[in-house]
Amino acid sequence: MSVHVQTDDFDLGAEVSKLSSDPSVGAVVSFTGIVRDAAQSGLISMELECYPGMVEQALNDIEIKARNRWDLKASVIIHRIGNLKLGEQIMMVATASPHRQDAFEAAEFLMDYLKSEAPFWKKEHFQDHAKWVDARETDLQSLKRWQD
Amino acid sequence: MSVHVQTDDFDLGAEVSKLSSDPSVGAVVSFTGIVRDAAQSGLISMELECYPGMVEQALNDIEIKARNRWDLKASVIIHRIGNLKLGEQIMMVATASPHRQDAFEAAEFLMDYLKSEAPFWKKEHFQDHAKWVDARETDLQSLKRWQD
Amino acid sequence: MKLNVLYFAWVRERIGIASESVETQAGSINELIDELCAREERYAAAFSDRSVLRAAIDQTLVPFEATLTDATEVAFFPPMTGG
Amino acid sequence: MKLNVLYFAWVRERIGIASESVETQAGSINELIDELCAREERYAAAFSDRSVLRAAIDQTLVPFEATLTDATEVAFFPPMTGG
Repeated sequence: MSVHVQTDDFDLGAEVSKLSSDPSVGAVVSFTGIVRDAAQSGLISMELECYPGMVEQALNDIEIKARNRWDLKASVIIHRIGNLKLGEQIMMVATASPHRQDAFEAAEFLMDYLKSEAPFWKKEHFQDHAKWVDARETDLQSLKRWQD
Repeated sequence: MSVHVQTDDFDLGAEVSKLSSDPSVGAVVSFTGIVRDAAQSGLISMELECYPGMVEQALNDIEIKARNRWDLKASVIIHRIGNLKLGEQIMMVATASPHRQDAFEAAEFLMDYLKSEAPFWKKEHFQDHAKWVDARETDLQSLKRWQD
Repeated sequence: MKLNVLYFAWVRERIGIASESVETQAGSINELIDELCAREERYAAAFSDRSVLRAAIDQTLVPFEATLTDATEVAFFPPMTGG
Repeated sequence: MKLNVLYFAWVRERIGIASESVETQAGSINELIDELCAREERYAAAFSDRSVLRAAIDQTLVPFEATLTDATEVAFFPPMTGG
């Protein structure tokens, strides 16, 4: 179990390798978030801001919740901050379990909590303007499915 | 979209990088299957056999089904055959989409179909005996959720 | 009709060969299995419980009732365990 | 009571500073916002719609009714958009 908030890029393959050292691990699921330009709107970069004192604790809490709920042998959350260009990796989560269903569900759970409860904010930079990304109602909906 | 059946190992990080070249891709989900010894039963290696003429077509069909159902910009399935030691990577799938929910669901769908419809068979090798892995009823259950 | 018949995993091990050419008049997968079982004990052993077997005609999964018309390749194997 | 008050994202941009020390007798987050809004237009602008804001006391998310007893750090920010 580890969480990292950093400006540096990360190596997905190396992180997943680290998670599979336990001989009972048969399944690793990873999610990678990438700076995208979905609407072909000329996005140049994405600025990632966090609340430094709060963010590690928030990510640790989310990871502990996942670990209490699924059979995880290892997991990792890495989230970058700073100015990231189109196509750069923003963040990753990965979950390792003996069972693929546990690995999948825990990864989705981590992402849903991270989207709505970890103190990060995104600002999109275009050629001639910049815009804070709005939180999405669908992300809150997604979170609710774990709370029944 | 690509499928590969090979004896060689693969590089998860490199495969995921390839999938994210489209600027609208914001989410990549990967699953990696690893030779595991869940029951601490002294497993040494896993032998992977396939039906060579059928397997590529079966994997292609599964990938097309996923692409018809979710907004995927790219995907890859790599499955190894031959004799793999404890801890080695067996296979991976990865899905790239503008939306994380599409990437997650498509990856789970690919895995469920691959488990039950792609012609691979696993044989576990121990110190003094070997045993073909039985298909699991839960894998069939998992597949059914996509068929309503 | 001449068929190329393939065996995989423990079906292959029990029958002792990976493939063979079979001259048959069987109309369906089930009839082909009946013919094979009548040949030798090792076939009867491999096919003793059809519920734990799967079959493909020309590389497409089929039920055991499927007819063999125009078939050139038939394969028998246990349920898949990939992934 | 002396509080360290932090602002993030567009809240920080509208108020124009990332943090400040605030001397206050406010009993709750809501009362603290009332005090800040009474100070200057830029605060009133930042806090004009409380439904689009979140608050944390000592690095834990809280509702705006939360009391400030024993608080040392209060943060205001828009809904999170990580991931």
